[in-house]
Amino acid sequence: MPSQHAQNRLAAYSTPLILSAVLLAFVLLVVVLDDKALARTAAEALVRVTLVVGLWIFVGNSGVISFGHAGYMAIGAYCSAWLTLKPQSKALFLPDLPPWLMDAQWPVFPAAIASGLLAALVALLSGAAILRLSGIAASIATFAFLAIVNTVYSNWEGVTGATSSVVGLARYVDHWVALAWATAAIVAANLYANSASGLALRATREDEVAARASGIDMYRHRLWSLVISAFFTGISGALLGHSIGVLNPDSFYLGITFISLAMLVVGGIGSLSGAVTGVLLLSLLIELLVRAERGITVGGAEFALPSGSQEILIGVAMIVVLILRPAGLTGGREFKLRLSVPRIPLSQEPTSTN
Amino acid sequence: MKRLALASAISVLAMPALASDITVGFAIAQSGWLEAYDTPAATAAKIRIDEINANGGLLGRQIKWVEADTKTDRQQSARAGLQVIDEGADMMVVSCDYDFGAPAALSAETEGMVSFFLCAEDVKAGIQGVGPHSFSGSVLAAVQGATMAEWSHAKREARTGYVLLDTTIEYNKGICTGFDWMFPQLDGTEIVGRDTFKNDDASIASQITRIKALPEEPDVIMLCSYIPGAASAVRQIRAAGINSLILNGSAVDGSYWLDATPDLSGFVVPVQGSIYGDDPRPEVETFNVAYEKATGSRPASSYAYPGYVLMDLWAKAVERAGTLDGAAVTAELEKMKGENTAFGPRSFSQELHHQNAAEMQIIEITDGKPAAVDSWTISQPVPLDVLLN
Amino acid sequence: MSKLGVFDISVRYGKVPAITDLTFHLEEGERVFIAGPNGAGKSSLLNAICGRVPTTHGRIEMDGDLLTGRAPEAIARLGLSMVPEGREIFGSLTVEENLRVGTGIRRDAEAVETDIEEIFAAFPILGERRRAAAGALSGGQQQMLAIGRALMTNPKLMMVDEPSLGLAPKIVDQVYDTLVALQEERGLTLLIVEQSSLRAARVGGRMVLMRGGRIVGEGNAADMADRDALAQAYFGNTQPEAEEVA
Amino acid sequence: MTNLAQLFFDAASLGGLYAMAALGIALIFGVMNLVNFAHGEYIAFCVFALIVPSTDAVAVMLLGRAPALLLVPLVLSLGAAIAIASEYAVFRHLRRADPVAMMISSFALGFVIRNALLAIYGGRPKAISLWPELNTPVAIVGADVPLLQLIVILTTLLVVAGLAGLLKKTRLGLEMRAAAENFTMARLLGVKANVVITGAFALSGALAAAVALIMATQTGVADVRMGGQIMLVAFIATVIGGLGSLPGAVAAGFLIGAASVLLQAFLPLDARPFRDAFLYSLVIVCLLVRPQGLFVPASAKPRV
Repeated sequence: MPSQHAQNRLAAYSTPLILSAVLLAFVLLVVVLDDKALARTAAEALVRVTLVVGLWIFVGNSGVISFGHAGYMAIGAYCSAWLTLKPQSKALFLPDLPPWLMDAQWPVFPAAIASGLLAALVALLSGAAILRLSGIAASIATFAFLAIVNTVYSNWEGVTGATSSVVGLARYVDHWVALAWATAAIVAANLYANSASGLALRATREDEVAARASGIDMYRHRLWSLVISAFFTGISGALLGHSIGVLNPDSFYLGITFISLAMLVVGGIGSLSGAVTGVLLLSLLIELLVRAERGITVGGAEFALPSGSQEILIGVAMIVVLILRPAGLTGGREFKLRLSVPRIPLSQEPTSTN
Repeated sequence: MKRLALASAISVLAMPALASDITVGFAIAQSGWLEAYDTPAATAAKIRIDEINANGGLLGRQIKWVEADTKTDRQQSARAGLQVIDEGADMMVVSCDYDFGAPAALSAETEGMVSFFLCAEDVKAGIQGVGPHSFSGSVLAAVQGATMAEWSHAKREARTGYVLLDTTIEYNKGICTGFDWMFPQLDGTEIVGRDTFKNDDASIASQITRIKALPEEPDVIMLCSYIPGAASAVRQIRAAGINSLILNGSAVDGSYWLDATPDLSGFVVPVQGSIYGDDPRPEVETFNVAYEKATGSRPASSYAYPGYVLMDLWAKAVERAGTLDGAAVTAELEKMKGENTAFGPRSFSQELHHQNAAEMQIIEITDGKPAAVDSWTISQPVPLDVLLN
Repeated sequence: MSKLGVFDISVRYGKVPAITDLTFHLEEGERVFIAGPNGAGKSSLLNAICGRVPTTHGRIEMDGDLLTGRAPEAIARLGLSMVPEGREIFGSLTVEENLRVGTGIRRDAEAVETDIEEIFAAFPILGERRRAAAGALSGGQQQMLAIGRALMTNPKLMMVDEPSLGLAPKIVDQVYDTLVALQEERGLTLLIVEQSSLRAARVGGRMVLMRGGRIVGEGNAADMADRDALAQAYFGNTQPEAEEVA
Repeated sequence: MTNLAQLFFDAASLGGLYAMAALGIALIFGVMNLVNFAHGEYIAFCVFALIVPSTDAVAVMLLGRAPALLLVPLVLSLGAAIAIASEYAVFRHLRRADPVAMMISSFALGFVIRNALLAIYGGRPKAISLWPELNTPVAIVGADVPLLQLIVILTTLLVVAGLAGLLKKTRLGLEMRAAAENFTMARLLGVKANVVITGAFALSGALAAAVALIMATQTGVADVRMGGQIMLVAFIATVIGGLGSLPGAVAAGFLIGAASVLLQAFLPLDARPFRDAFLYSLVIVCLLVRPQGLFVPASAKPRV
């Protein structure tokens, strides 16, 4: 007989199902419309879902704001480039790569996995130091990490090509590939959030002192969540690289840091559903505004927003959302199926999900 | 205002497109910081289109254009590329900067379509960074640096040089690469020191202190940077009382920033043509006047010119190939050796879709007044392995 | 009309109720102790009165002015002053600066100067260290400073939250002596949270006993202290029913 | 090797600039726990206010033409005005929101200001001829210092001293310091939240304007991105200095400026492009050694 406890668990696991279904519906819609630019928009939005969900695994569960995730993206993106580029072009543009890396020409899928793993490894090392801090000091340290990664990748001539872009990446990331990774990230995020470590970590988010008092090893759980988070962030970096086709350290700096955090916060930092909602709604709004700049016909009258107004309006929209809903659009709640099993009476005493 | 003026000046194009029209797709920045570079060059390209149409068109057909905004964003660039392809582009013009133009150019490459960077000066903006159908309308950054080295050695007895590199973008490194290749080859020269900075450094005081610590002020300082960082560096160099001749790349062309260092002297810029009305070639001034007619003001820098050049070259290649087919047009472009344009001869080859040598006008600023003082073509083209180092 | 009227108020922290439907009054010039176990809602009551935490229900009045819904600074300007639990002095400010923070609401500039000197006279140690950083004071000295600071706003009603917390008994005696003396001198109305009903009984005044966010008894401090002792004997050391939020 | 006096002047002028920006960030953080990422855009806004709004390449001076005696107070009040306006339009409605939501809104606000500037002035950096007569070198204690640099240092000292005086000697200053340490307690003592917050924003905006004037004089250019880098350094300085500590922010600002100049001066050429990587590694080390900040006030407790 399923207890309420089990039902709650089931309901919790329904979240990724709903989110993936929404994403799938989104992709199917794009496929039906058959518009190249739109399909690309969808692929980019889904890569961003992977990124923001990856970011959420750490930020959402630990409550520590990270400015450093664009660094993990850069690490993943360049790793995938090292592994998949043709040896000739590496010899030309990245002459200082070690021979085994120079000769490597991996298929894209294992390269993506390796990118995630490298980012996770760096997260383990950097996190081991940074996560001894908490609160805003930790956030600043993550920013310093990002600045270090950016400076190194912008100047390490023979290995990253420095400011000279790395070129020739296979542009294999279409909406289906991006959908697959986004779904994987969502499922992993949900599994982690409902694991013992995830639950413990969220307890520390609510009340650090009490959680410490009850013997939760916050440091270990934070580190663990950062490693998983960096894995998916690294993969999203690789995907971004293989979607643009050209890599430059500049792509993985402040711009993407802030836009991904903004999407997370606008959607609702407290829940996985919030992370996905934020990306989808803001991406949709950006696309609508871009199209409005290009000119749209409303009731026979052609009208277009002036160039550059999209950026201004999206900023205004973010501010308005945060003023009206400081906890984000979802307010930290998850989308769940209400599983009612009428034949079996619900147990009377209220139980919590932990 | 400017856009309105342009639209009316080229009103032919406002006519509804015929089915047999040729379509040029502009996937360029219409907003964001790159817009300042893309718009003038794109305007120049449209002026050339207008001229071609007025002369009976290309292959007997009129040329029209479609545009998509990259918003100075890499991902938006890829989308803009796809969009102009969807709208029927037969060739694609992409942003001035390699990084922001490449995602769109790659989409063109996938279709086997010819693409031109408006004014990218990195060797990657072409075969090496996009593919066999990609070209740039401009002159390689390394050529500019090499021109500065050879010219200053020949005409200003430059023997000691100091290299100040802004590591922020690849263009700057290209300039310094050219200088570093050419200068040491010349008689009696020595590079007495080098240093780096970043474009957004609030102050370069310690870099200047290092120059001042030299036993003797260098004859020339090769400043590889762009505006705003370059203007700021020049102001600080002069404020520190350093009077060496300052050499630059084309990126600092234009008198618009000169207020940053009033009464500046001893400052030299290599350009493809002079915007100041004193270019020895009358075609350049004719263009300047046409540009003013179209936009209401003269070009703010020489970066408008490559747009005109690329459209000119592409149209010639299409005319010779007799088709719009990417491969055929590319083959015709690659046959061009010293092809005449209003801004000097241009060449392409199967290895390089870029100018590795070019006639540059030397603009010198004296007492805050820029003037074309000379014209220089480097004695040997910059070799490919130097470009790709 | 009573000095302070609390009518049927409730306070919640999230879903946790801290005070439920509480009503009580304070007369002009009175000294009232609020006693009760941890988590009884004593501090929450003070915080609700001074506008630090919002009430979910009910209203609070002082001299006929409605306090509920007003900002803390507006309430302070009506003549209510607070010595909070843990003292909350401004550690990086000097002793004298601490005293001056609350004088912005006063119009009598000269009186401010004499008041400061009076406080230094009452607490000589503060006068000696008037230019020292307040953070360097001992706990007892900080308590004196917090009281002095509250007085500097020239209040009609002063609330003191757990003045004896963390202080040696001898110091506590001193603190209460000062409070009583000040009250007599200035005609203050005093509302004091004091966990020890014995202490309250010794100082004297009315006493309100709280438990679980409600008032469970009220009367002369001396009588109440006996009852409280009795109650504790019956119920043991009761568990906190709500988190007390400072 | 490099002259020590020269090095000192280099470090002091850059550090001074960082210190002023850090002070601007710390003031607002102190009173409302807001990390104001729009601060860099306040700086850019003030620089652009010097020139006539236009997308033309050649900039025409607007405010910049006014004599210094008029120009300086005008720009300072303009900085104060945009800061107060942003508080009124955005942050006032977010007082109850958590710091993360506030931080992201400040970023969104900065984004709006930056793109509005881009739309109005175009993407091309503009030249500004502000006080060109300062471009003369003077000799001081064996160092050949540009007059400009001296003025930067002097201005910084003046601004910091002026602000210290304001904070130390005025009623508003006292209330702001009290509020920075314990906002609620200050309110319980009758300190008006709106006055203090508005005051903090005004001062912060004026500091941004001061930084803007110095940068405009030093670099001679206006560019929308010019406040960004300095804002980030300032943000780091406020944390290293100890959140809520104004003297700490100033000290840390000078420290970062000095570290940056020393690294630039003494790193070998090949390592010099990596300067910022060294700098930020030092930042992490600082944080690990003193998570509460290098210059924390005696009574400080964790605030976030």
